[in-house]
Amino acid sequence: MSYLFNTPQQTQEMLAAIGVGSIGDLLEQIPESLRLDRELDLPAPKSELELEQHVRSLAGQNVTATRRSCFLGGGAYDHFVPAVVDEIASRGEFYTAYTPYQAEASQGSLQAFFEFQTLICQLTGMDVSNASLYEGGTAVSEAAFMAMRVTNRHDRVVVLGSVHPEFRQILHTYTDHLPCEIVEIRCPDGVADLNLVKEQLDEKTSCLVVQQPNFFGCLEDVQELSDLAHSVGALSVVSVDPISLGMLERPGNLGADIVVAEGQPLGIPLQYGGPYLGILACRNEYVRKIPGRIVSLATDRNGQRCFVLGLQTREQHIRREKATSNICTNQGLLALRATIYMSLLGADGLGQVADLCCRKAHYAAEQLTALDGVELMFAQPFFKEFVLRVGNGAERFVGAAREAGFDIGPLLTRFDTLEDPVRSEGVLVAVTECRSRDEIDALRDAVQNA
Amino acid sequence: MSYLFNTPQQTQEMLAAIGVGSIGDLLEQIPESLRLDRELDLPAPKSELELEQHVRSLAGQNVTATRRSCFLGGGAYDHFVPAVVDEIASRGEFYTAYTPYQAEASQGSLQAFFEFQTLICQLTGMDVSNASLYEGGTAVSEAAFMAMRVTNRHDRVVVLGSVHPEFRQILHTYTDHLPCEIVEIRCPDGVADLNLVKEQLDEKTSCLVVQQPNFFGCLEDVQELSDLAHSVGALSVVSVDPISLGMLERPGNLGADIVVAEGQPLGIPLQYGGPYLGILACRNEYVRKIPGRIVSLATDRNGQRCFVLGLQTREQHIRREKATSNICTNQGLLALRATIYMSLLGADGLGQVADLCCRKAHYAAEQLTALDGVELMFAQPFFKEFVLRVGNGAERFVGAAREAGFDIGPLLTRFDTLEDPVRSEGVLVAVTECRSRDEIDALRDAVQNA
Amino acid sequence: MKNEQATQLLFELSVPGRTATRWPDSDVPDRPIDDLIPSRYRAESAPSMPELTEADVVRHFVNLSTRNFSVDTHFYPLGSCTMKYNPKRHERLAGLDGLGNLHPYQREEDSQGMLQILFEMQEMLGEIAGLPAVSLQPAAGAQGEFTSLLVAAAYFRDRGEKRTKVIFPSSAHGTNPASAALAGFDCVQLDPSPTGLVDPEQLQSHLDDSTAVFMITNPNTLGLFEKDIDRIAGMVHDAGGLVYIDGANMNAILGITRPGDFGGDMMHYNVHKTFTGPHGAGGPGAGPIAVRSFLADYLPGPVVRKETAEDGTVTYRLADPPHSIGRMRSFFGNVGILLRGYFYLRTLGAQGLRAVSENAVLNANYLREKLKDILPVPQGERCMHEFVASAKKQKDERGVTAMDVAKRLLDYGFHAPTVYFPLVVAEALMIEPTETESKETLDAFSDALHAIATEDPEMLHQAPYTTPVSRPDEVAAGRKPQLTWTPCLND
Amino acid sequence: MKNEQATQLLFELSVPGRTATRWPDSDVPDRPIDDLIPSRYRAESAPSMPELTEADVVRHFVNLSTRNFSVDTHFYPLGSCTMKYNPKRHERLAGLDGLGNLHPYQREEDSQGMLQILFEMQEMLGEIAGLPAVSLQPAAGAQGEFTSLLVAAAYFRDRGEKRTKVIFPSSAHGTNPASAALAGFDCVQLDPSPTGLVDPEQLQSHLDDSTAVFMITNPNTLGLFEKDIDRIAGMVHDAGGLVYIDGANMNAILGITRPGDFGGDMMHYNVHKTFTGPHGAGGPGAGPIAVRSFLADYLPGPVVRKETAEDGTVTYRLADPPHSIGRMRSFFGNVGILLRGYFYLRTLGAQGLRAVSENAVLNANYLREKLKDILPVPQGERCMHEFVASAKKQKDERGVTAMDVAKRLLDYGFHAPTVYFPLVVAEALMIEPTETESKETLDAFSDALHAIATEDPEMLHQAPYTTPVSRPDEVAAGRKPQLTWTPCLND
Ligand SMILES: Cc1ncc(COP(=O)(O)O)c(C=O)c1O
Ligand SMILES: Cc1ncc(COP(=O)(O)O)c(C=O)c1O
Repeated sequence: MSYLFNTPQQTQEMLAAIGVGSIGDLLEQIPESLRLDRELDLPAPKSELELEQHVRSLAGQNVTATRRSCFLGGGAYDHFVPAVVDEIASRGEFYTAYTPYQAEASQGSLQAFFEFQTLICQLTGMDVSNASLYEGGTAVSEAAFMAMRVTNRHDRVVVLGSVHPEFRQILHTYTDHLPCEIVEIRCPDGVADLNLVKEQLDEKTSCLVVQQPNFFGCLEDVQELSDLAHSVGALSVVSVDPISLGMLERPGNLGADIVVAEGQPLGIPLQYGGPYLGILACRNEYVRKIPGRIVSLATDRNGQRCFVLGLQTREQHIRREKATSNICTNQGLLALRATIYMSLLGADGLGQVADLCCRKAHYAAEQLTALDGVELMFAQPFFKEFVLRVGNGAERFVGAAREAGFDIGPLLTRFDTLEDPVRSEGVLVAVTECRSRDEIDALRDAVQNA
Repeated sequence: MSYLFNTPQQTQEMLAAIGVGSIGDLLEQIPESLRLDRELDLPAPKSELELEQHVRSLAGQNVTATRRSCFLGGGAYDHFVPAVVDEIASRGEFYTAYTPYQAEASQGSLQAFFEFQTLICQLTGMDVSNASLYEGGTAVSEAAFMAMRVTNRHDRVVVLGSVHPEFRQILHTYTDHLPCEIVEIRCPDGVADLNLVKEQLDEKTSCLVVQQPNFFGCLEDVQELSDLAHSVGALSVVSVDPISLGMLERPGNLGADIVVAEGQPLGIPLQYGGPYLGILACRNEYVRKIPGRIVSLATDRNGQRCFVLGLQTREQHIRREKATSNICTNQGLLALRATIYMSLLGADGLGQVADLCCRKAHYAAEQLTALDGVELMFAQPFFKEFVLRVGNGAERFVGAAREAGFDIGPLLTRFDTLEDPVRSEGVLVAVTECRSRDEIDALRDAVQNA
Repeated sequence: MKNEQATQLLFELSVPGRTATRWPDSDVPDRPIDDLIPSRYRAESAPSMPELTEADVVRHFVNLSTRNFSVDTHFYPLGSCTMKYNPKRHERLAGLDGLGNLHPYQREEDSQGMLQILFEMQEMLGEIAGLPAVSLQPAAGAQGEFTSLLVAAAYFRDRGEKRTKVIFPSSAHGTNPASAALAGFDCVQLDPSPTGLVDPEQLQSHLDDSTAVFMITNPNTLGLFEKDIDRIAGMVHDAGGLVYIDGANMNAILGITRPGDFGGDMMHYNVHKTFTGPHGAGGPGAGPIAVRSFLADYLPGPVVRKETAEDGTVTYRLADPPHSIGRMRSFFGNVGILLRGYFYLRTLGAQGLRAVSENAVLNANYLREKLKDILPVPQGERCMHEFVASAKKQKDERGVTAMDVAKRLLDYGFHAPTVYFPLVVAEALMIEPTETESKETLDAFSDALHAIATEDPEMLHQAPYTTPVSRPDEVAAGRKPQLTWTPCLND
Repeated sequence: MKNEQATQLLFELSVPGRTATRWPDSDVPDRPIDDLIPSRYRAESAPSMPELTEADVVRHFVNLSTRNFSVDTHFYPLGSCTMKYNPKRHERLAGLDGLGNLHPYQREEDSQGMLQILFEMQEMLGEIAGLPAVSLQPAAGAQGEFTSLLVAAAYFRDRGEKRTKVIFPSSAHGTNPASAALAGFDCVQLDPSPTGLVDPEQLQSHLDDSTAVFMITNPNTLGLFEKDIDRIAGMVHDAGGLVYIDGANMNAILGITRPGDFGGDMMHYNVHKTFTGPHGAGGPGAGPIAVRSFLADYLPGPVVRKETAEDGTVTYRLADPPHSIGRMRSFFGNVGILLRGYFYLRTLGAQGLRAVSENAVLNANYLREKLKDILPVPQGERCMHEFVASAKKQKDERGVTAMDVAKRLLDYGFHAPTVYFPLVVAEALMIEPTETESKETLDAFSDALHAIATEDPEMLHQAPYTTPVSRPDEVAAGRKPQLTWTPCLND
């Protein structure tokens, strides 16, 4: 069952029309010596019923956010997704369309992406946004490359050690083969030490990469950091949690030149890490240096307002090796989800969600640090996520929680770029609007003696 | 949060336009003495997040066909529903539309219903079908009323005791207040005793109601029964399981005059008994006596083929007390689901499903009756469902199965119109294409010593 | 842009040998089918049904769907139908495995979550009606009417009263007389009154000891509240009859006034209207009824009862009322729709529910006001949740009918109102905006109607122009109805 | 019939004070927000975003969706994009709680079902490629290219070779050179050859010890199989370079021939194309890569490994290859799309998969044949899964361009082919029907193109006529790009 249409009889008719005797004849375009002389070694086909039974049983082996109370964070969060997001994003007209190259055949998606760009600008306080990148981590690297193009400084990128370890790893992978040096600044106190930062910034630095709230959940002084970057002519690249902008100051008001984000919190399911949504927005003057697709307003031959893919000369299909990025397929459907999510919540809803996350996280921190042997790793203001320091070892602590039906983490031991004691004794805890006081209290009781 | 649009300011503008000071002024149309002087006593409102958490916890208390291996039958079955059915039926254009009175605004639904009618006729071998009734039980009563109109005999309906007990109860409720007598014929052998039937049929009889396969899963001799009915000028009304028609002879070829069915097996989820799908099809000559909505082919002013609601003069909104039925809202969305299901499976798919049900049911019967103290209640051919006679009591037997993770039943004790030993010692077992041999073997082992 | 090919009939798309579904091989020992089922029971040939691929089916129905107007896509002010927004969360929640895949014969101890929901639904509907005893069984409003009338009949029978008459106003919905007839009653229809309200005197003249039930829709089909309802109810009660409230228009009075408080003894809800069902292009619905305590024992079974043990543990059980009229349908009811109603009520709460009706009334009156110059409303100063305007002026002055206006509205991207009902209003346009529409939409709708009022009548007689089809010839279709596809159709 | 009001911009639909969502009250002890987060971190004012109701949002986006062509609604023969049917079962299964709500940092012992799926996916992709080592991490084809080139760079680095050059034909997709540049290589583009195939001699002239990788799409962008591929691969290998196969056109050769068997050392898949992703109006995709064993240790981490204990119990673990180039992205990968690919492969099996390609090739050749009189194909006798036709004849004879033809097709209810690429074909129309289209659709498409070939050129220059908009002025839009909505837009 391969979703085929051609019946044996039609196949014959079509072959006759072509003027060959068999499909085999058509395949003679491939030199015989190269043709596979056996069947592929793949599992036997399954009917829909069998497939569903098979997949359900495998899915049942995974412990999800609905099966165990989820305090997991580290860049992906169990935020609530309103049903409208699923209902609309699952419309075939959206998810079975291709990249909107033919404007007349794609006004639906084009307008949605234009709305996405606008909403991202409203949320971040920036001037322009692209129509999405792969995800939050690669967005940081794309921003760094963009900063190099803008500043024409290709030798040095300075990144805070409080930025997500995976984001930093990606930046290394993306640049290892280039002359560019990636300078990481330790953050022993959980946030940037401005003096250390100042020391590292110089006239060769293309940008300073900051995360707000940072990987530890703590809040950085974005304005100060941006000023430092600007003082050496470098750009300020800020990676944000979009939900936090329901409460925190918009990076556009804090000197950021390029804002990137992982858009997963904006109505995108966890689905084991992807597909998520890379967001990139910047100031107007850098628009022609932006990577990725952008939708632009236009006018059609009848003078009607419409939407088209804009500034395509930046892109690989036109500019090829000179393109601002190699990205082609992006994360359109996820941008649509975020657009629906943001238009449902508006500033008011985002504010309420941010407020709930913030209050519940602080309550959780208070309850957990009331236990002996448990304290906050960093004495810094935080938003919805924080790092605990647990004397008797993180593994035991997290294990006890798990036994009792709570997932907390990730365990920081998995990130080898982190330093002790954060890595050995640190436990990351994230609290979203979905967690109740009862759950938090129960978690506290569960880890009391761990 | 009541899905409202009017903001306080707009409300004022609108009130001003109307020329009143407040909404209260508008409500003065209702005499003050009749107005409720307190708030309704209802539970507090819930946000979407709270509602979902609340409903999920309640839903979690129900044991469903995915949580426990389901051998439950008795008119509703755990058949597989292809994903396409859900995906399409959930399109807003279908499920948020009203009855297609405005043909120009409803061609989508009208055509789908026309296709439904045609598919039902192809499946049953009848000439015309309506566009749905409430469900299979009321369909039997509507067919009986229709038979009275056709034969102009209003005094007597003969129904086999092997027809679903609830269908028979409904027939009584629908006719108790009428002169019409409902004659039930005992079926101690699990199928109709033709002599008993002959005795009861007379010139006053409007119709004979037969179910195929019957409530016990057994197969009736529909042709013989139809002939008997016809021999006294009565109509033959046959209630069928649509899935069985993938294998069994079409009632249209066995003398049936009116065919009714519960359409749930055609791609409709169990959802605790409804909404399901009432099907009614008949021979051409009775078309103007049909209850409920029918879609007809038509031509528009440009000569284009289109679809409209047909023969509306039969219906309550035109004919009022003379209507062929009081039905207005029917089961449109379920008719759509059945249409999608049937168009996906075709005759071939229905044949395969019927074959699987039949083979697995017979294997299950064989395995279970191999246990001591367990035998078939009736020595009759059956399709996908059968009644076991269990010496040590049905309750214990079913209980043991449940303990081991199998739902079988319903317990026949719940149907007080059934006679012993069927009622006291009978256990109904249904087997669909979803059950595997492993499940059947495990069920057998579970009830060995029950 | 339209894909005309995909919207041919399934039967025209069929190609021999195509298949959409694949099924598992049998995993039980193979036995000759004749050993299982004698050949005389089996069909010699398979039914001739279309042969399609999965992609055929998807593209066909997805394209078909775009030939519908719907609430999700258009303003749909169909009078008496309450075409309000259907919340998407309802679809997600009703589809949860614990609700969607629950077998109707699952035992009570394994269905407690479902039974709790249904019990709470009974309670809430009783409170909103002001009538404490509820049956969730009826599949739709019409069956709710029929059920209630059977309840009334049983009640009178037990009291040894022979009451044969059901009375209703001429504006009553067709299901009222149809249900009365089905329940074996004689139908008495009141003549229309100029006010559009029931004339108590006229009613009085029909009341006697053969009067079983007076059926009344309140607010009525004109969107007017029957201001004499309590007096009317009193008259009916004095005559020994019962008052039935057709609850199709409950969207106007939720939490503002209650059928039980203005004299009703029995009523039905249309959950698919008032509690945003949705309508599904003709159903499914749910038509639960609420009645006074003295009628409770006659309700159809099963109903859900709540039992609290000494230790406080709560159990929900199914039970049949002692003098139940019996079953009206198989299984419990149209649970899927009742669930949506439950989600709606739990979302809104008392204040939210009242706000629904207040805004439904506000929107209707605002629109009524905006249209009064071109589509005046003969009856009443104000309206409740809907109003019936008349195109008579346009008909007389320029030959433009209500139908012309309705059809032309489709070109403007609005669904048409209900037309030519009730009959008491000439060239009737019955308009119900509902509370889930915006002032901007109402303004645009009004602008469209004003524009139409100035458009060329000749052009209007041919409207609509932008829909897939225009003005089907229903008369011809009725003469020799073609109700199924047959191969010869394509010759 | 179109609802123009609902498709205004969100910002134009906004009305101050409207809200769509409601959130729970805080259930934790209330504390002044200043005690939690100092005011200097907080925004003084909320962002100015649209204020809408839920029904606004639904009606807006549902109507927007109807302004798209899509595979669910239309034939979409976009060359090189493999717009095949996206099975609905994939959406249902990918949405199962156990897959859709699994946190990426859930521990391995609590993710065994997911890890098993991903492991099996690695195995299947390795077998189909004939290249055993697989990384599922790349988010799309372009990232797969970039990843593979970094793998090659690391490999050469370890061998102490300084290879700086990446070579590709002129018909290479834009991502090839862009990825090569990103990976720090110098790009060398071959000149087009009359045959449309890579000219081995020309390639030879560029090969030397600075050659790192030769990137080739096979079948190539013209839909032709590079018949000299093994000789070409041999030449590259002799020069010490590696051969990269761009797998975007794998839909033509599944189970028929394998990149690893015709000389490829590395390749990427476009799961969103070949394994029916879907495309989501621009993504998401998944671009897993498969490489030869000697490159396995360089793959990005994590990959999934299967461990079988003495007692036979199987455990799946995440591991980083020893000399991994590092991470290409956060978390594991675009799992949601990989899952759909997995469902597809488990549904088809080996024979089903081969049938996919056989029918893709059959459909393409059938359509090519039907169009040859009006849209001849300059290169090749036959084609694989797609072909590039030329409208040059029509251009020369009557001034009708490929763009005119493409736009006019929209009026006939067909999406346009890819136009003006590759550049080697004048007035190129790149047509890929895929295997999930019917002969009837191909015939209708051919009929439309024949009809267009006789239509008035003047009329065609203005096409389309039935779409919401027609011929946007992209040049003007490019001059001063308007990339966001601002209030002044509505002044
Ligand atoms: C006033 C009135 N009464 C009764 C009904 C019948 O309800 P239902 O269609 O749910 O059977 C309707 C709706 O059609 C109605 O508008
Ligand atoms: C030949 C070819 N190579 C590479 C790509 C890039 O793949 P993706 O869009 O998944 O990044 C594409 C598709 O756009 C393509 O057609």
